[in-house]
Parts: sequence; structure tokens; C-alpha cells
Amino acid sequence: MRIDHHPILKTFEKGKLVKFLYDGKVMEGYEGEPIAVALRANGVMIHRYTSKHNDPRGVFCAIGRCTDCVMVVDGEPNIRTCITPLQEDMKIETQYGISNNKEDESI
Amino acid sequence: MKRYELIIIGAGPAGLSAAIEAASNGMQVIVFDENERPGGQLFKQIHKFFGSKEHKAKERGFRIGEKLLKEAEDLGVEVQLKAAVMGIFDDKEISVMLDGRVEHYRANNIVIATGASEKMLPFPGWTLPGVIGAGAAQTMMNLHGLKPGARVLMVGSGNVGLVVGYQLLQAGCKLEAVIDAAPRVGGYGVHAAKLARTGVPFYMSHTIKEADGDSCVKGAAILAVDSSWQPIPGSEKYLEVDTICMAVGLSPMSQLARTAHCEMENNPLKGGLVSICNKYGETSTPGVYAVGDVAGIEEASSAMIQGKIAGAAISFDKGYISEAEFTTRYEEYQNSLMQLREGMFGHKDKDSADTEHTEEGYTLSQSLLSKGYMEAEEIGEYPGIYPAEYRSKGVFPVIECSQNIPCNPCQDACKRGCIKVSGKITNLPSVDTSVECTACGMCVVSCPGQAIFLVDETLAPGYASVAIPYEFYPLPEPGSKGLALDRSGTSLGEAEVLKVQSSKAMDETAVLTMKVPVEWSMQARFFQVY
Amino acid sequence: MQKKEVIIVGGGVIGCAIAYYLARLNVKALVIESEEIGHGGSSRNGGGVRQSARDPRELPLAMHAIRYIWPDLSDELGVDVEYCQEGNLRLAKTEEHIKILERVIAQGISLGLDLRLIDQQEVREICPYVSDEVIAASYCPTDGHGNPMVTTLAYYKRAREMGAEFITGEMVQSILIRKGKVGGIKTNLGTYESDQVILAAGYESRAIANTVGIDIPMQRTLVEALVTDQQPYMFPQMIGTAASDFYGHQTKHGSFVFGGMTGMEPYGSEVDNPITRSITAPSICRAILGYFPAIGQANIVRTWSGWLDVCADHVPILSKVDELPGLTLACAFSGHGYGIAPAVGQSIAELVINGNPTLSLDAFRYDRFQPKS
Amino acid sequence: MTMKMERKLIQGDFIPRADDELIVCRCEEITQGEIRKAVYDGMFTMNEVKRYLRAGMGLCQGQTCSRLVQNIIARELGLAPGEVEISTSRSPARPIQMKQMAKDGVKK
Repeated sequence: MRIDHHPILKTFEKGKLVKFLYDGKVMEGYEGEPIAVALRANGVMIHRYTSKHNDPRGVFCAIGRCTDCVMVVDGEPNIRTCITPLQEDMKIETQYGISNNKEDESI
Repeated sequence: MKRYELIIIGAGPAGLSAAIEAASNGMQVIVFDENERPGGQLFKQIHKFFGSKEHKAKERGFRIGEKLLKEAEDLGVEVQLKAAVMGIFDDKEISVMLDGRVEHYRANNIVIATGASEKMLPFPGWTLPGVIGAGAAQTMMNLHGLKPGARVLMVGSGNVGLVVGYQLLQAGCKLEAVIDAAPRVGGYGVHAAKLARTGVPFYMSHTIKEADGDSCVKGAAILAVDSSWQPIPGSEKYLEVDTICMAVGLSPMSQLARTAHCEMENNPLKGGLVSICNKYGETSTPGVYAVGDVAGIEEASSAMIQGKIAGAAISFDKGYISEAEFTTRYEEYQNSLMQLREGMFGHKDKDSADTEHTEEGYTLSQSLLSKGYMEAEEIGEYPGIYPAEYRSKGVFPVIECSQNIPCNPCQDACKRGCIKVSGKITNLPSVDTSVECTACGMCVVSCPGQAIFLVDETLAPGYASVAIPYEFYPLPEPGSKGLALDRSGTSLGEAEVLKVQSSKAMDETAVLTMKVPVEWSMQARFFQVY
Repeated sequence: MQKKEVIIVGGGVIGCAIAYYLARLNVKALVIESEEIGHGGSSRNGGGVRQSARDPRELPLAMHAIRYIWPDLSDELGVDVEYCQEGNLRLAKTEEHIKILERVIAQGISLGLDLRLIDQQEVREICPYVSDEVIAASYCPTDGHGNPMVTTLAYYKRAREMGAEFITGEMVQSILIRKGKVGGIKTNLGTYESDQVILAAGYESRAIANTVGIDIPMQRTLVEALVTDQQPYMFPQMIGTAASDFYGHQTKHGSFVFGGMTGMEPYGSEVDNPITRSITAPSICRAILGYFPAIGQANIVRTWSGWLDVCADHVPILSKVDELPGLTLACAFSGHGYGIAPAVGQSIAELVINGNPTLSLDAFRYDRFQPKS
Repeated sequence: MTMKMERKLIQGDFIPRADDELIVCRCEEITQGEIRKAVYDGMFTMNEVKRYLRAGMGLCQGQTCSRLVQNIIARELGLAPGEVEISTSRSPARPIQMKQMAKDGVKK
């Protein structure tokens, strides 16, 4: 999904290639790019499942406004992944309702 | 609490221009922006801008952004990024979220330049991953170098939809279609034509019925609507796409203006809820200004001028420039703004616009409006089309510009004066048959609408050359072969690349000259690599 | 225009509740609200439905409401008002705080309320999320909370269905007198006739009453509230503190709603449109995190503010005006009107219709205020 | 000041529509049908609908749905969308954690 060579922009400045954990799996992305970009480059579309209907959601606005792309990042839920920079060894988890626990019935 | 003379919220074209104007008059200015990069939408805009030289026409948005930033920096403007303004409180105090802390600043004046947010269209399945805003696509492609999807449906044929559609092609995505519930293309015809000639179909009077897929988008069902927007039974089509991109308009991001208790009005001509401003951009809250898209949806070029006007008004109010100086500048800026608001896409009631004729009385291409491209037979009458009787002289320009858009770089591009935009900036360019064209190609690369082509019907017996603007990667090699496509993207047959010119002055728009049978000279408008 | 049986000025929780209970008595009132339904204090409060720490005069209203009305209110109105009766904890961090609580508890007990002081361990058992700094609390198990915005709209919806009329966006300016009695009201857009006018317009009631020479000793004070995003369920109790630095609860939705004051409120802006001040939300947050450090990661999504109609003796005025037959006051709730709104609505409806409410309103007379000496 | 509205009952039973299932408020998962029913129940303004249903009260504070909700209310009441006043806007413009907010104003 990455654009290797762009006719107008040529190449994109990226941070160093780092590893991160997505639902326990090791993935690679560039440090400093939005988490959502790193995930999409790895083929991840679903960021969370909603509280009420358990529906899948992903990136929608990509600029931190709509809050649809939130995930559990390093243990904290509701983190807007489209504007949160990726860091080495970050632990990124699918959010179910408001937690990382699929079976969570606290809500 | 830190106090500044001027706080600007939003480092987009309007905010930066206000900052530059005020700082150049000696004011101490800070600009806050929630994004990681300044420039607002400019850094996502990789196409060349319309307008005239003073509006920075034919420059690409991101380069304008770079220039504005440099200018602001040189003037000592502080630009604080990753700084989300949380609210505007009494006494022109703002709170800002910075590095996980909240900071407070006070100012003598505040300029709100927060831009716009995308309108969204709900349809069954619109919450599925893979349904995104056009802005999201731009952000992913042009800031982060990521394709939003492999096969994309664009919903909306306004300038945003058309421009982002083209950017999707440039990023290497496949644009399956552009659809719009309206019967006519909403954006500039030239933007539509750029897409159509690569083969992108336009489905006007079509709406999206639903996004198909369980966990993410795997297709889209579209269907035709009649003149009263009612679905036409049996008209359903299914498009296999993984991404549905919505470009159904923008609305002003007025939340902060409302926290500042600015008096608001709902103004459909301005795209929604905007603060009521005087001619300098000052809201009902004294000392608080609103400029750019937040004050009414327009183009970036208008936003920049509005920023300058507010910057000048504040500088005058706080004693940095004289009244005479202010009056002079205001008039200059106002004139420039009025120019941009001219034309059929201008800042006026669209319902009253004539959809049949240009302001000069030329017939508008209905095919362009309904299919995204002009039919060959519609081309003849426009003043930019070289009359047939002069075509045997050698190379001649063909300007397929048929709508009143405020834009004139083509005129400046031709050093020999072959191209003229006489009178109003929105007038259609005309060609002067008495001037010999040297085939320098600068008009081709200067036209932000990529609507200028160079044709030589004397290339060789039975053959013509057609030079087209080309902005895709990789650039074809001279001698290579491919397909010549007509305006609708239909293949005419094989074409050979004669040469590919590209230089710094052309700013990444290459001029690709292809050899085609002479009977295609007025049809072949795109080259598709085999 | 047809004469109205009763006109209620103010479409907040009090006005809407009165309209509903009048409708139950087959009286179809006209409610006139200058803004929208629930615009005032009804959408700007912590949602406490409590008896503890009430003024002894108010307590019977609160006890009645909690015993007889709140438990079935959602069913009765056909809308979930999110009533949750899981107790009220008033938290203490210092010996000083405990002294404050002891006074409150003694008073409550003397009036028959189940209210007691509990130690740190018991506080933890009831609510495990309190910080180590909390050393004691008062606990009233029959207290609770509800959703004030929904409650107001539920009363409105049901009253409207039962025939009450509502007009919003029209501002009552004065009371009309006809032959020595109330004759109706005048608004910015016209006049409405009625023999019975009930003022339930919060602080704005004062200016309206002034037009017929009646004054209500109240001031307006700004309070602010904030709400977070949805959080895992942590505690169902209504929370307050002996230091009165914040109050609030976790809603049915999972979000936390908290309110509080900085102490600077009396010196705030003169603007009529209540504004949030930049110092308040941080101050409330500091207070909260001192008691509940575990909710620090909750995201605040919104802050808002509103005016309290604070009475000279911090107890509402629920009273007919003797010298002007037809005028009834139901205002000056001083920030604790929500929990007692059902009892107030019922009592005022009865007072207006037959002059003899089930619960005595004698303690809330408009002429109870006397000079010091 | 708010526009005058007489809160007359909408005549007849609430009539469901085929597209009532459509999610309008993405954060709180409120459907078009719920909003239409709220209008039928007497919620004639955006703030009322919001307080009644939580539409626009989620993490994004109505940034995506407020215009859509406005349109639905207007359509149900037979008004132009602009005649339905948009709901109030309040600080913070973006979500902020309580622990971050709490640090504000503390002497460093």
C-alpha cells in the first residue's frame, strides 16, 4: 500500500523502521508516522468494534476529528490512531467497546 | 500567562497570510496549529493552483505552503505545531493542548483560521472500514505516502472530489468511477476532463445505495436518481471497490468561533454556520477575526487574501500602519479577492448561474457537465481552439478551456504572446494565429487545468504529433509505444512517444509528445502505457 | 386568544414536572420557555437525587420523592430517566472534614434518614476506587442519581402527550394584573391570559416577579460541569465531598459527569450567556483526581456552565403570593432542585389546584425572610 | 434568541421508514429512526435531541453528525435546515484526559 515513488512528491520522509505489536503480532512501521498509517500499510482495516452493535470501524477522517479510528494504545483506550505517532515497541490493540477485551461486559 | 499581540489559530493559507501581513508590519505573532505540519490543506494539495500571478497561480499547493512558512519564519512569526486550541475564553484568552499539557495565552487580537471540515453523506454501510473522507485519502497519500486503497469510488464531483480523484491516480490507485447525485459535474470542467481522458467513468445523477462488505468495504452499489432525486428502479450497478471516498462538500469549522461567543449565521452560500464578520473579517466579538474557510468555504487563494486583509486591519487598529497605508492595501487586496470571486464558480448564488453559456456567450459543453469530457464536435467554437485553416503552418496550441474560471497563467506562459486572456481574468483564453508557436511547452505545463495541448499536423505525411501534460510515474521512454486515448478515455489505437520534456521550470509536469495518425490530432489527449 | 387554565413560566425540570402533574389532575397548562426545553439549570447539574446534607425543610420533599416517585418514574413517563439508587458517599480527607460530616449526619438522623459515618475500610468496600487519602465518608444508601436532561425532557414529553401546551423561544417579560388579581403574562411577542401564573424560571423569575412588585431574595451564581468519554463501570454511587470541591457520578452510559466551583464564581463575568472559565475545569479535575486517581485517563469531551438561582437561605421558594391571587412561585432552588423536582412538581400542582398540597410547603413561603434585627 | 416554536403534537402515529436503521451519530450509534422518533416525541431542537438520545454527545462531540441531525430534524418539522439552530459548541474542542487537564494551572 505504500507509494514508493510519487510523480509529484517523489519520496516521503520517514522516520526509522521500527517494530510494534498489533494484537500480539509483530509488525513494522516508520517511527513518527501515524499509527493508522502503519497499520494500513500492514493491511489492518479494523481498528475497533463499537459498544452497542459490535460493528467494525476504521479510519474515517484521518485528521483526528471523527474519533472513529480509536484503539487501545499502550493500555489506554480511545487513542486517536490517525494522529498519534508510532513509536518503537508500541502496543496497539483492537478496541472492543472501550477496552481491549473482546469479552468485556463492563459496559 | 504569556501574552501576544496577535494569536492566530490555524497555520493554513489564511492563518499564515494573516501572520505574514501582521508580522511584516512589526507585530508580534504566534500561530497555533493542531497538526504535525503547518500549511493546513496546502501540503495535501499537490496540484497547481488557479488564479493569477499575485494569487500564486500555477504553483502547487504544497510549494505555496513552503513559501508561506519560510516567509512567516523570516519575519519572526512563531509557529507552534501539534498545539490544539481547546477553547477561546473571555478577554481573548485561549487554552492550548501542547505535549500533553494545557497552556494559556492571551492576546490583544485573535484570528480564527481553523478552516473547514468535510461534510459526510450517510448511506447503508457508511460506517464500514474503507469508507473515508476525501480529505483522509489526501492525508494518507500526500502526507504519508500511503494508498488509501487499491480500487476507489469517488462520491462527489466538486473540485475536491475531482482533484483528489486525480491524486488517487497519481498515487497508483485505480479510480473506478466518480458519481454525483447532481446531474452536472460540480467542479471545474478541466479537472473532470483530466480524469475522464484516463478512462475514469462519470456517473452523474447517481447516488450510492450501499457499501457492501462485512468487515470492510468490498464493493459499492450505486443507482441512478431522477430529477427529483428519487432512485430509478432497475438502475443499480455494482462496483468492485475496496475504498469509498466521500467528497460531498465542506463546512466551516466554527466550533472555536462559537466558544468565543461570536454571533453566527447559517449561510448556505458560505457552506454553513459562519460567524458574522465585517469586511475586514472581524466578528461580533471585538478584536476576534475569522478568515479563510471558517468564514465561508472558498479556495485557498481567497483564504490567503482574506488573511492579509485581517492582518492589515489589525495592524492598523494597533497602530502599526497608518490609515492611508491601510486603505491602499485594503483596496489592493479587495480587488484581488473580487477577481477570484468572478466567474461561474464564483462566490454567488449558484442557482441563478447560467448553465448554458459562458459570460462571453459561448455555449457550455453539456457533455463536459454530464460526462466529464467535451465531445470532439463541441470543441470548435472556443477562442482557444486554433482555427482549422491555420493548422497547416506547423505547431499550434489547443486550449480546451471552456468555462469562466478566474485563471490566466497561460497568458504569462507564452513569451511570444500567442495566448491572451483579455478583459476579465475569468474570460476564456484566445489564441492569436498571427504569432508563431515555438512549441516550448510552457503553456502546457502552466495550465493548472492541464487543458492545453500542442498539435503539429505537419509532423510527417499522415501523422501528427500531440504534446500533452503528463504527471504520472514512471515517465515513458521516447520510442516506447502505448495507446492514444481520446477525451473520454477510449483507446484510439497505438501511439509512439516521440519525446518527454521535463525541467525544473515545469515543476513535475512533463510534456509528453506522441506520434499519432493525423486524423486523431484533435482527439488524442492522453497516452496510456502498455 | 383563549384563556389558559394555568401558565407556567419556564420549561426546565420544575416547569415541566408541574405541567405533567397538573395534566394528571386534568389541568392543561401552557408552558412558556424563552430558550429551549431544559435550557437552564436542568441541563447544567450533577444529577444528584439525594436526601443527605439537605436542609431540614427540604428533606421531607426529598424523602417523599425518593420513596414514592423516583423508583417508578421511568415507567410512569415512558422514558428511561436513568435513576440509580445506589447511595451517596460524601468523602472526607481530614479530621475537619469528618467534623463537617458529623454535623450533617446528626441532623439527618434526627429527621429519620438512614445516614451514617463510615470508616476508610467501609468506604473501600463500597467504592474500591477512592484514593488512600480518603479516611471516612458519610453514607446514605437510599440516595442516588439520575439524568437531569432526560428527566426534564421526559416530563415535557409526557405532559405534552397529556395535553399540556409548550411554547419555546418566547420570553415572558411581565405579569399582567386584572382587577387586583393575576390576569396573565406579557411576552416579547404578545400576551397570554390566565388566572394562574406559576413562575418556575430560575433566576429570571426574579425580574418577572419584580414587574408586579414582588421580590425574591436570590442571586445567580455560575457553576460548571464536565463530562468524559465512556469508561468501564467503576462505581454507581453519587459522590460528593465534605470539602464541597466537586460532585458527580458515573452515568448509565459510562461517562462521568462532574460539577464544581473554584471559589471565584462571584467575581466572574457579567455576561448573561454563561461562559466556562479556563480555570474551572482544571480545578474540578484536580479535586476529582485527589479522590479518584484511577479515572485520570478518562477524556473530557465537553465542559459547560450555567446559573444557579441561589436563595438568601439556600432553600427554594414554593409558595402562593398572598397579596396577588393567582401568582405562584417555584424558584430559587439554590442548586438542589433536581432531586426534589418530582415532589415539587406534584406539590405545586396540588397547591395551585386546591391550595392544599399533600406535602406541606409552609416552610418555603416567599415572605419568610426577615431582617437580622 | 431562539426561534419561537409551538410544540404542537405531530398528528398521526409515528411511521417507520425503510432507512430508519441508518446510523447517523457514528460515536453513539444513534439511528435516523431514533432521531425521527425523538422529533415525534417533541424534541424539536438539536440540543433537545442530543440530550434525549446522546446523538452528538460522544467522543467527537457531533463533528460528523451535527449537520446530519440538523437536516433530519428540519425535514421532520418541515423547516429549512438553517432554521434548526445548531447545538452549542463548548470547550474543549478536542478530547483531553482528566490528568492532563488537572495539571493546568499548577505552578511549575
